[in-house]
Amino acid sequence: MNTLIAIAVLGVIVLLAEIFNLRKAIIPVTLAGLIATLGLTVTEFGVTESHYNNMIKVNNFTVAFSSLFIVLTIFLIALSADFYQERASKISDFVSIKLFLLAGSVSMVSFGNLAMFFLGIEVLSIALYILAGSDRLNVKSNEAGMKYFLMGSFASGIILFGIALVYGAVGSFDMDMIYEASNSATTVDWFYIGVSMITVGMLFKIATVPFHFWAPDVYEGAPTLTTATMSTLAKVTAMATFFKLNMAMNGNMKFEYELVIVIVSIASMTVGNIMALRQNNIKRMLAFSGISHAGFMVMALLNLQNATGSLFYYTAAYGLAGIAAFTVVIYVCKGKDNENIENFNGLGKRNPLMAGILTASLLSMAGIPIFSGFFAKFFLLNQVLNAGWLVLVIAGVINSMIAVYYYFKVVSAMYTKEATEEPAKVPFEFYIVAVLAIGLNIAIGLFPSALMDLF
Amino acid sequence: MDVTLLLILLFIGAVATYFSGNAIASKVALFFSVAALGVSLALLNQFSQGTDISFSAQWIKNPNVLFALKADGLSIAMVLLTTALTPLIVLSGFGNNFNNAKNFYALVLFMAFAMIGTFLASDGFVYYIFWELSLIPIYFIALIWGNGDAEARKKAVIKFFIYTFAGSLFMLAAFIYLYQKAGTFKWDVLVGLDLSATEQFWIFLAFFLAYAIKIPLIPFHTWQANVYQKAPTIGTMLLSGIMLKMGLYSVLRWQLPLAPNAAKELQYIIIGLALAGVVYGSIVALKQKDLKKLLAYSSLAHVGLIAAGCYAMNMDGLRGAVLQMIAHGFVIVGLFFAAEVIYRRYETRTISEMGGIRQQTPKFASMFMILVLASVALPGTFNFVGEFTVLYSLSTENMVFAVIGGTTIILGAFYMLRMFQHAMLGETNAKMFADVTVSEGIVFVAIIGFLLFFGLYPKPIIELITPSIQEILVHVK
Amino acid sequence: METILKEIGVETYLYLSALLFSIGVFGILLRRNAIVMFMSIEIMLNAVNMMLVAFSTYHQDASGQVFVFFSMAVAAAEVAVGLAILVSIFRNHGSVDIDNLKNLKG
Amino acid sequence: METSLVLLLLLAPFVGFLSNVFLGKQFGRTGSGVLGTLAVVASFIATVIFFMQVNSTKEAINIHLFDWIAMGKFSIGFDILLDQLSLLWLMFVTGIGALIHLYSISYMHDDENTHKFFSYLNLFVFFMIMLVAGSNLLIMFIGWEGVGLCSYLLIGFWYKNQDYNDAAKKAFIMNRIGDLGFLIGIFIIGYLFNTLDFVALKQAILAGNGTANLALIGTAALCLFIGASGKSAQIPLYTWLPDAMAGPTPVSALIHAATMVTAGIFMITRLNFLFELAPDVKMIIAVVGVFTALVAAAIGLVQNDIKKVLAYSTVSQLGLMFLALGLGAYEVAVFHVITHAFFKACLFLGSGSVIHALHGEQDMRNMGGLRKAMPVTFITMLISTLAISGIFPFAGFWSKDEILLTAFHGNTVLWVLGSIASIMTAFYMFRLMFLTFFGEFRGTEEQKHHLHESPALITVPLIVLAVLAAIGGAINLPGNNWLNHYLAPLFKGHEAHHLDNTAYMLMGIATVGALIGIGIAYSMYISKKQVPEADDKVQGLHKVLANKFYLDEIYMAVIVKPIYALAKFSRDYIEKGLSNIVFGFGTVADGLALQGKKMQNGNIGFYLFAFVFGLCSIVYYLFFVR
Repeated sequence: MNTLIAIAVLGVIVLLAEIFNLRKAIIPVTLAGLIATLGLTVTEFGVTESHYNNMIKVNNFTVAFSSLFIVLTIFLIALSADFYQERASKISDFVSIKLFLLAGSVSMVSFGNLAMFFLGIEVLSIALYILAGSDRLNVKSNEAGMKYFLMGSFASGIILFGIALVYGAVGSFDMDMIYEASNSATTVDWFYIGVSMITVGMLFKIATVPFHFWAPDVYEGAPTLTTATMSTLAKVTAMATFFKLNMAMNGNMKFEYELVIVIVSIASMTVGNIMALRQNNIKRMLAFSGISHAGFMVMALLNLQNATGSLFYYTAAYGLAGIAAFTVVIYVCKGKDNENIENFNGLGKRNPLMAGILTASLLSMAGIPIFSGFFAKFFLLNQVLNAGWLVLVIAGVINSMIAVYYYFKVVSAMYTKEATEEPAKVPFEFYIVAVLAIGLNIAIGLFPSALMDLF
Repeated sequence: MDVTLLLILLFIGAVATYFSGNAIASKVALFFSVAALGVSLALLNQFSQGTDISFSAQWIKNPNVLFALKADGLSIAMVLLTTALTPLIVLSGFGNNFNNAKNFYALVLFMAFAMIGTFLASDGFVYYIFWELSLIPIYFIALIWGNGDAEARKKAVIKFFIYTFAGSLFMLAAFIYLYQKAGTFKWDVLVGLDLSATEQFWIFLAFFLAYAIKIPLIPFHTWQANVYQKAPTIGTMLLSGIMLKMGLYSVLRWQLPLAPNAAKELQYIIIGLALAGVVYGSIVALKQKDLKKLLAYSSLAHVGLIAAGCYAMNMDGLRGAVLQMIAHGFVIVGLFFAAEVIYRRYETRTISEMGGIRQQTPKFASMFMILVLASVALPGTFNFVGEFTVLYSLSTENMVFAVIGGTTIILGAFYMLRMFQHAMLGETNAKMFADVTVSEGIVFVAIIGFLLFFGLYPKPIIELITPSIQEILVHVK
Repeated sequence: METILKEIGVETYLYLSALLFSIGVFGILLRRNAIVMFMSIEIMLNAVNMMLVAFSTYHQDASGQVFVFFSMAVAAAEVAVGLAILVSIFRNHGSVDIDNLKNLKG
Repeated sequence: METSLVLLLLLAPFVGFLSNVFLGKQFGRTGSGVLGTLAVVASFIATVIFFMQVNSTKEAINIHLFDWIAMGKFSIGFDILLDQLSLLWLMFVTGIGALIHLYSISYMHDDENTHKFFSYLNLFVFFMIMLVAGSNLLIMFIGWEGVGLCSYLLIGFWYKNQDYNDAAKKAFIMNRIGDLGFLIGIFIIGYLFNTLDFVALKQAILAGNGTANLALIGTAALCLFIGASGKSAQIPLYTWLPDAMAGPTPVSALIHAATMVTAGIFMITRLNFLFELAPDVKMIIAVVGVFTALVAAAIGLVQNDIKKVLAYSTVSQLGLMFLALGLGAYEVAVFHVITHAFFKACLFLGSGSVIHALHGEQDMRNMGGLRKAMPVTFITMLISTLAISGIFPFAGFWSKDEILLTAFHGNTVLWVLGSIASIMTAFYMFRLMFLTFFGEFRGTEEQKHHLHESPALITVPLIVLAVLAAIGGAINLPGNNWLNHYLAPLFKGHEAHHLDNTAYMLMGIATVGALIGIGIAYSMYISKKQVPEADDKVQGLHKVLANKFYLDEIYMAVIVKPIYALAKFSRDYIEKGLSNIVFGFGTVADGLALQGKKMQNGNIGFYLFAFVFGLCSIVYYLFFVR
């Protein structure tokens, strides 16, 4: 609870700083504030309480995921100073929007009431619409914002409809009530229709097939930092929320529902990976890769009782690798009019450290051991097999090998092609963010228990 | 002192090499690889005195993963193969001038680190991690420092990577399945599992895919020749000398004890496949124009025979396979190095562009000749001991196997002598061929000395590996 | 209110709002003018709002009505953002036909 | 004491090899030759000492050096067995070896790689000792392969000539075909008896252990015979031996006449107890032997290369020895091996002397009339030729006669064929003599100018060998039968033939046959002064013979070419095909990606449609199916 307040206050402070002409201080203050908030959040670990009439519930799940979101946001905001250099006058807007986005994320994982959930998801989404279209003069950014907005609000409508149906069936927005209703035999069919519609809405938010079409276009068009936000923070948030929703609403999941999840998972992995093969724009490629990761993540739903740790681990691994990768992408594609893989040619010689970090993060996404991405996949597959879905394990395995191809396409471009231009100077904070992110990624790879045993 | 020391040493070595700078990287790498050899010999000494040098600690609680390294005779033999070859491989690079040498040698040491981990791990998950980990360095070594057209190389290397990765993923799936049954990845527990015939069948197949690609057996070998050709010679040595053995070792350590009944059921098919590889590899090798490719196919033939020995699943087969793994490791490293020595002087790997070298450098010619003879398993070389034992074991299974496998001694002589004739003999070549340098000479002499010594006195190695093979056979029977 | 609801039956509200919702969906699917699509989304949201109110009455529970406020506020914010994006698109493209937005593909 | 003497016997040539390899250049050409010779002489002396000892004690010496390979059910030691058989063999291996080394000092003096030649030669002796003295099949196999290697190295000694290299390669590979048979035989024996040791094996067989499976034993015997036929150049694996004449002549004398090629006979004699259990295989051996004798003799009739004639003669004589083996007369075969070693070594060295004098000329059509210029060579070669033709009282007469006698008692057809072969032998050997030493010199003027007798280093070995060829038959004269008695412990009660009327009659027939052969040769080459025609003019049967029954061509067409074709096909098509299958997965995925890109068309309308479609299908599936 305190987390949410702290973040919101921080957002307001940032806006106020603009008024008092303290632009330079914005990012340091925000970072300090976020780190403090992170500390605050972590201290809440182990506490289970609810606030405001059960609107907000704090437990280990909430704390863990909130901490992850805050960490990701710290990285994203650290990158902002350089990224928004040319529009420094609006830095407070960008930072505060990100902070509110974070607030939305936190409320999404700590909701105890569907109203809170709805508010959270809308805060997150609207912030993203703005960020996606924030490069006003860029046609691509416009298009991305429009596409995301249209489809996102459509999905919001669907979710809202679902919420209404659930409310109609249960007579309350409170998650405890809903949980009871989901376990009772007398619940009317609307309830399940409502649940399904919420599910569809969430599947859209995490970009799974067939609700994934927006992702590549929006990722490509949006400013790269926004893409980074979408692909890490937003996706992870949506996934965590989806998982929590299912825990509450699908106490005894039907086989058919599981089957839908399985099919969506397989389809997402396959489509995401296969489509990524032919991409030349790295942001699009990462978008499709994100789709396939979404396919992996929804596997967690098949083992709701045990998979929390695995899901958290997966999201952390994926988020950190994504941050590291996007840091390098932002650095490399700065000042370029596209994000094609050719821009990465010769990076291994131009800037070995950045190349190494991108390599490591791509390897992590590809699921090569010692990087946490491998453990993440392994833990999830383990849970899935525990739940008895051998077919999904095999599909996951096959997809992992397809994925290697496009990740390694970038890697080999960095190391075998000749560079076409002089290396640009890397801003100091980029190094820190990239090294920290990939370092954390490897660290949780070496000590998976640190995250796995939280739940 | 336990085996972790070895891993730590090599890891530190890799890091130190990376930070040492390009100028002295090769020497630092050599220092650490020799140190690793020393440590492994010390460990061998401790082991033979009966000290327990294994290591085990809880790593991940959920799922239950132990960081367990078990050193039995078989593992130690394979570790020694790795630590003995690594200094030679590093030394063989002294004649090359690599860009970014620090990265290169760091990767080499890292690869040795990963391979040693693979040989030692007695927890399936840890084993898998090391197994995969060893792929990364070789990918970069081949990709960045390889030769030939960059696009073709990229294609070959990525194919290699995805192919082997694909195979191992199925192994991972099998491990996960076993974990669901056993609640642990520990070798002792997994091999004690009571699996139904169907389960064994699928687990066997999953493992088989991983190993058949790694070893490689036909028809899963198509990555091999191209990668061997395109990788820098040091990479090829690592691949052919040690990495192939990972697959063969794993057959013994994991596949057979885990799914013995399935292995028995499929035994004839797989031995057939392996032996087909022997014949096929030899025949394809006959008409290769590229020296490294020829050696690659010869390797295919030899490992086919080793694999056949593994799947013969009796004492002689397993023991012979291990002996032959070690022998082949040394001889193939030597042969690839010979190819490299020629390349350094003539800048060609095409056999028809060589010839007439013998007159110019009788020393090199003699050493090359001995290696060729060892690779065709002339009695007196270590390779003969292995090949004889394997063929004998095959003959006790089925005489036809021994006959088919035995064709290697004919066909092997055919392509190797043919290669030697055209590469080394004939009218004196007009191009100067500088005599072998000291560092080159050391590599050759060490390899040849090893092969000849253990060819006559293989007893220490046989005694080292026998108890652990007996233990494996207990689970297989 | 209560009596009316009882007389008409909550299902009827349900059908009506489902119908409205579908109209919104079809509007979005079939129209190419961004403004009209916005309006269709509004129709969807309002359909839901109506349903929420109906259920609120049906359950004799105020929270449904409160939720409507939330949803209206959110809808307003959404439209504000949407229109802002639309304006910049109109500046760049000179039209608000979404068929013009096909640069990002493949 | 015994062990160190054995080590001396075994290692002296090896030390010679090592020092010649590493220090040969420093010793100079003569020095390295002397060193090599001394090494073999040392072995010879050790052999003689052992020979004396064993001859008097009648006890075999068995020495365990160290454990070598441990197999699952038995272990193989590095053991040396010096019994009557191996010592006999060692006697002439080291003895003749020493003579040939001596000869080579002069013969190879002008070669630039003399030290290498001697190191190879020493190595050969070392491996030959190992082959002979090994106490189990695997040690024998070391020697077996080792001599093959040395043969390869020495045939290709002049490695600048790729034809020679081809010949060397061919020899090695042909031998390896036999070696595979040998190995399989070893496997079966190991499988059946769980030992490879000769003594243990013999005991097991005599005790009847493991002899139940006669079919398998027969297979083993057959496989071993295949091995023997590879090494000893029998049909169908003999074609390498004539090509092996590419090597320097001392090599041909030592390896391809006197010692290595008799290894097959040694092996079968060694394992006689095993072959006794397989009468069918023995029959095969006899038939193969006699046919080899016949075919090789027939080809030898028309060869013009002096060394090729001798080579075919060697093949033919080896065939006769196999005939004896096949008929169970092991000691007779051994007898012929020894006499053959004497006269054939002498013949080869003599031909070497001729070639040396003619500066490398090997074609007999370009020789003639050398009798006067090279008297010692002529006399010694004449003695040996008489011996090989089986003229009384030279060594060959006794040994060949015993073979024919055995054949007569065994199977008349074999006897007839063997006799024909031996008549042909007499013919082509005298053809060789007449063409080389009689008539007018047909070479160039320059050659004629330089004609000279060879130096003492060459003639002394010739004389020694000629003497042995003349009187060597004494070791097993009918009635005395020293050899038979000496070898008796090895064989299961085998009676020597008594000199009865049949025996005298057969001797007579053989002598008459030999004289007929000589007579024909005389009439053709002395009376009519014929000189063989140029190669392209020969026709009919003659042409077939001159082309060695086209056997090389047949092998080329039936085996080598198809293998090459298969190799090419595999390389160009199968490899690519397999590779494409793997790439095929990639191509399919790539194609799908291309199609998928079309679906990702940037149209929001379509995206929304897909969204709604997904929604509807999920809801429909969950609630309306069933």
